[in-house]
Amino acid sequence: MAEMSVNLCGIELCNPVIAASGTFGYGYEFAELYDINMLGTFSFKGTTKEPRFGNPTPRIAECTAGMINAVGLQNPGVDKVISEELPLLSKCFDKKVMANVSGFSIDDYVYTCERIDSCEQVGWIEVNVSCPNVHGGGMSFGTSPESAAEVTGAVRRVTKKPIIIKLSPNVTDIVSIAKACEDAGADGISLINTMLGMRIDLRARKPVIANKMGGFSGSAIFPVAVRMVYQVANAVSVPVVGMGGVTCAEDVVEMMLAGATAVEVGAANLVNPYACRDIINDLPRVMGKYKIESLKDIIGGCR
Amino acid sequence: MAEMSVNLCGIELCNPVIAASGTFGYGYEFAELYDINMLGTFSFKGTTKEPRFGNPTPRIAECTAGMINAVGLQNPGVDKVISEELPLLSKCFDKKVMANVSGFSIDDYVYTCERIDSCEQVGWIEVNVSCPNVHGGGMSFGTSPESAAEVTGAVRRVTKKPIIIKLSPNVTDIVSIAKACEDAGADGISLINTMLGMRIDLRARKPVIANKMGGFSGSAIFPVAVRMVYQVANAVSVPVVGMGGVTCAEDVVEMMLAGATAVEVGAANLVNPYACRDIINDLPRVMGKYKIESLKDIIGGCR
Amino acid sequence: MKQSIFTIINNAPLTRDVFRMTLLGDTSAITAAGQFVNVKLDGLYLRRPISVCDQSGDELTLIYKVVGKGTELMSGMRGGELDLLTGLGNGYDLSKSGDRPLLIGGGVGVPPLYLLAKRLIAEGKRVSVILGFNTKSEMFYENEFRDLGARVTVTTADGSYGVKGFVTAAMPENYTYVYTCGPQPMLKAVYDVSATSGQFSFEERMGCGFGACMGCSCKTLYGNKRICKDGPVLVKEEIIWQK
Amino acid sequence: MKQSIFTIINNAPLTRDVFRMTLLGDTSAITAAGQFVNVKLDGLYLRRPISVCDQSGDELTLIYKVVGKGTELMSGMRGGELDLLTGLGNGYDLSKSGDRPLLIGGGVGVPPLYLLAKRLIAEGKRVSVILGFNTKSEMFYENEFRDLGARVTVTTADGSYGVKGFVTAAMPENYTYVYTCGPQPMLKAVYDVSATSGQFSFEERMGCGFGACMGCSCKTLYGNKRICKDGPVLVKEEIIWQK
Repeated sequence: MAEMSVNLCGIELCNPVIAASGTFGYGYEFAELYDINMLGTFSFKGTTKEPRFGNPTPRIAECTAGMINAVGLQNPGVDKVISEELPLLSKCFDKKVMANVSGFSIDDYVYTCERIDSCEQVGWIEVNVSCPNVHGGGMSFGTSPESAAEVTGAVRRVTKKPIIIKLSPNVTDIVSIAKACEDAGADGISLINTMLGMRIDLRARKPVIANKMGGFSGSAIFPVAVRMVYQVANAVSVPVVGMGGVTCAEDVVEMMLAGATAVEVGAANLVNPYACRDIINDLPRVMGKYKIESLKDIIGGCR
Repeated sequence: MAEMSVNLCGIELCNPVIAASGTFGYGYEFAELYDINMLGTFSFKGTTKEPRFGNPTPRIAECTAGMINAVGLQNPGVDKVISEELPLLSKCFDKKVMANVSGFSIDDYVYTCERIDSCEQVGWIEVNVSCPNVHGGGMSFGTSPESAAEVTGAVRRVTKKPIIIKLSPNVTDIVSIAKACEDAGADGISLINTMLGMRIDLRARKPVIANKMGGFSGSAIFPVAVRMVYQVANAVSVPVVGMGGVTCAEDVVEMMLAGATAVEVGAANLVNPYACRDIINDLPRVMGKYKIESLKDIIGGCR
Repeated sequence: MKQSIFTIINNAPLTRDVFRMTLLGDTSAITAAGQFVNVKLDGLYLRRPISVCDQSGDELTLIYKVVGKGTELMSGMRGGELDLLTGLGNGYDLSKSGDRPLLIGGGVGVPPLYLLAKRLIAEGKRVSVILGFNTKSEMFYENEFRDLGARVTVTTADGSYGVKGFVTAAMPENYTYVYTCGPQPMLKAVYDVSATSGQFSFEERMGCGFGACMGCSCKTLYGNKRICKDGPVLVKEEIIWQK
Repeated sequence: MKQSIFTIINNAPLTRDVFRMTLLGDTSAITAAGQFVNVKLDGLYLRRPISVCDQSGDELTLIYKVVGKGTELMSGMRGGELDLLTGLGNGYDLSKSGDRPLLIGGGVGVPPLYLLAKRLIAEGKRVSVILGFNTKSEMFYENEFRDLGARVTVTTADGSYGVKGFVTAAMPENYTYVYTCGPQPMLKAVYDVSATSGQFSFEERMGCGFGACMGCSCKTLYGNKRICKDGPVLVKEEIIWQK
């Protein structure tokens, strides 16, 4: 009998599959398609202090085995998320949800996490440090150990919920950044966020997306994700949530062997709205094929 | 009539297509398949001061839309390359070849470039700064502007041939590194080298590659390559050679619109040994489709 | 929304680069004219949204123009199966039509109006249709609309057929409501000259096509909307024209 | 080496997971037994190397075991075309055989020995063949070798058929030369017990399969060699066994 449950920062998940932020809305669109309580959990749409429309369109580009998006954190703002989205979610999801939080200044992060700390429904706060720091010359918080640690420390002070820092892969040394976040009080690390990519429209001779560059995701980036998950999981002692191009149950197993305690599924949800359901349903078969009795046993099993 | 010629650092290429180092040997394997004089040129196998066997096998892993290699710069060493490989090449290639040079210390680079400087056949020296610096804690020369500039300056002093620095994409800020190389005397920048990736064998629960991690290449990485070529071409004034996942003539045009003066084709040669020939033969059709009279006109044409 | 496998029973060109594909499958999720399907194609990552031209029973008709890799692949299909997400988008609201609705389509904006006209006529409305094309060789479906019983006017930009000029050159005297679909400049022109309220179907590059990724958002006077989920049809009163 | 399109005329299982595929195409580049082809498969990036089991005229026979995605895809093919690189690798050198060559194959190492046996017998050699398998149900081609006129001994590790034990348990008294192909432990065992010189065919994970990428290099006493180009066949005298 395939034992799929894992424990992420003290909270039990019936399986390691987590729908990734930005590909699952606030859950209820997908609840029309299948019972989302079958998920380990999901990370809701990146939420900021203020409401945001995001970037101009087009925001999407096709790539070989992947896509680029430049949505730009469109969201109704944390207050509306708490007053409107979460009550809607409670109608179709009775598990703890992961709150994905973004900001453009330390104060942004602190305000948003403080507000979310009071939400019973939220089990973990996933802090996206890939956004540009408006007070830091626009460089993303996630590109230096110092600024990533600064965000981590600041949100640590305002919430007792487990904090999972979501790292950007567009860096020279992911390990030093992950360690800095752990030292600053992170309860977990999730990676990888999207890779910075670009496509050009040959007819128009202009970037395909209005924002020029955007976040590259999809199965194409899986090998980079596995590498970084492996590096980080071998360097920190807090749990690692692996993501980046995960498309099938085999990918989930590979991520866990690399060191992931749980695995997020992102872009795949946009191509196959049933991706998470299909992966979870297929996991027992794949576990059998590779003689895995309990997924807990294979976390970091790649030696 | 489609005009395909471009000028790379003062040397005319009949077309911008360059077979990338490590995928084309020293040329003569491919000369058995087609007349390689139809190429713009090619960059020969990464050459070092001493002969190298490289890494243990397995060295290759399959990925979605790409592959990982950890060959580890197997080559006979610069002296044998000059005494044996280049004479063989001269029998089937009458154009200037690009010499790809690697090293593990500044002295390595200097020695190898000094020797190659005397080779009539060599038109350009492409300096691969992605190798680990044994005197620098193993961090790759290409991961900091300082060390990349140090290599550039050192080889600059020992050769009059155009120097093209080949940059690694596994960095936070590719632009600062490219600028540092330009300031240190580089005549051109080529990018991107492979991305660091990893795959795991689910049965063995071990990395597929003996070296654990390796260089990820193939069409999967194209959007990251286009992004970095665009960023660098807009920041430096020397010519940029674009590469990374180029598979078809449309990709060549997209790279040139992003700012590439010439375009290297790498992994595609390993899947289709005729890839470069096929791309060059298809370029006139694609130029017609997008109303391009001369490829020179579209370099950096993406605005 | 429903994901299911359809069988291609026909796929042939209507003009040089406009094709009509007929498929059989579970159409139960298609609830309104003006909705679209999202097509999974081998070798492409994202699905491709194609508006529904007609549906009756388990038969589905799509008309698409070859503009990129996706539609190029589709145009080469001579049978086989397609993985579709069906019933996407809000579609047109028939209840607003009044008794003399005016339907205006431009180029590949024409197809979704076919099912709309069919249903309005079934409800006993007197339907007028303006079909705008660049030139006669690009024209399609004039007779199909006529066979439904609609009053059809064709305009061509170059005057090679029907009324010379854009669709707005053929606006009739009186109509009760406007339904339109086409390139944005045409929509804007219709918006400016139409005397009544109406429903406008918009295009945007989409990620998922079912409201999850926020890839195709636009601002309206009624708030931010996702073209794929809250659209593609917007009512005249809410539209904000960008730049 | 030649790249060309082959037509699949047959593809059926010989055992639970070993399949035989017969194709028609341009085999002109196949010059020696023990060479391999590199197969392009939809959805996979790298080609998959498969040893040549037999070739006559424009007919090519491949025998492969389903071990991963590539061979899984191949096993599902019921016709159609395949893009092959043919004539890869050095293959076996027949001139060294002497008049009583011994051919030793283990598991999927058996297929390349078939064309070798055929050609040696055509040259009038008295060919002995040892075919090693884990168990009877995994056995294949015993009769095919016999029909060529070879003296065939089968060994099974579990004794369920033929001689119990590994191939080395069935070494005959006298033979003039050894040709072998199989898993590395078997090659090593044959290397250790064989009384004559011989040629050993090695496996390695390959990138290109034609000598360009250096993905499959190995060290030999005659210098570094590429299994795909300078191999897969190495002579006994040059072999260096890794750990």
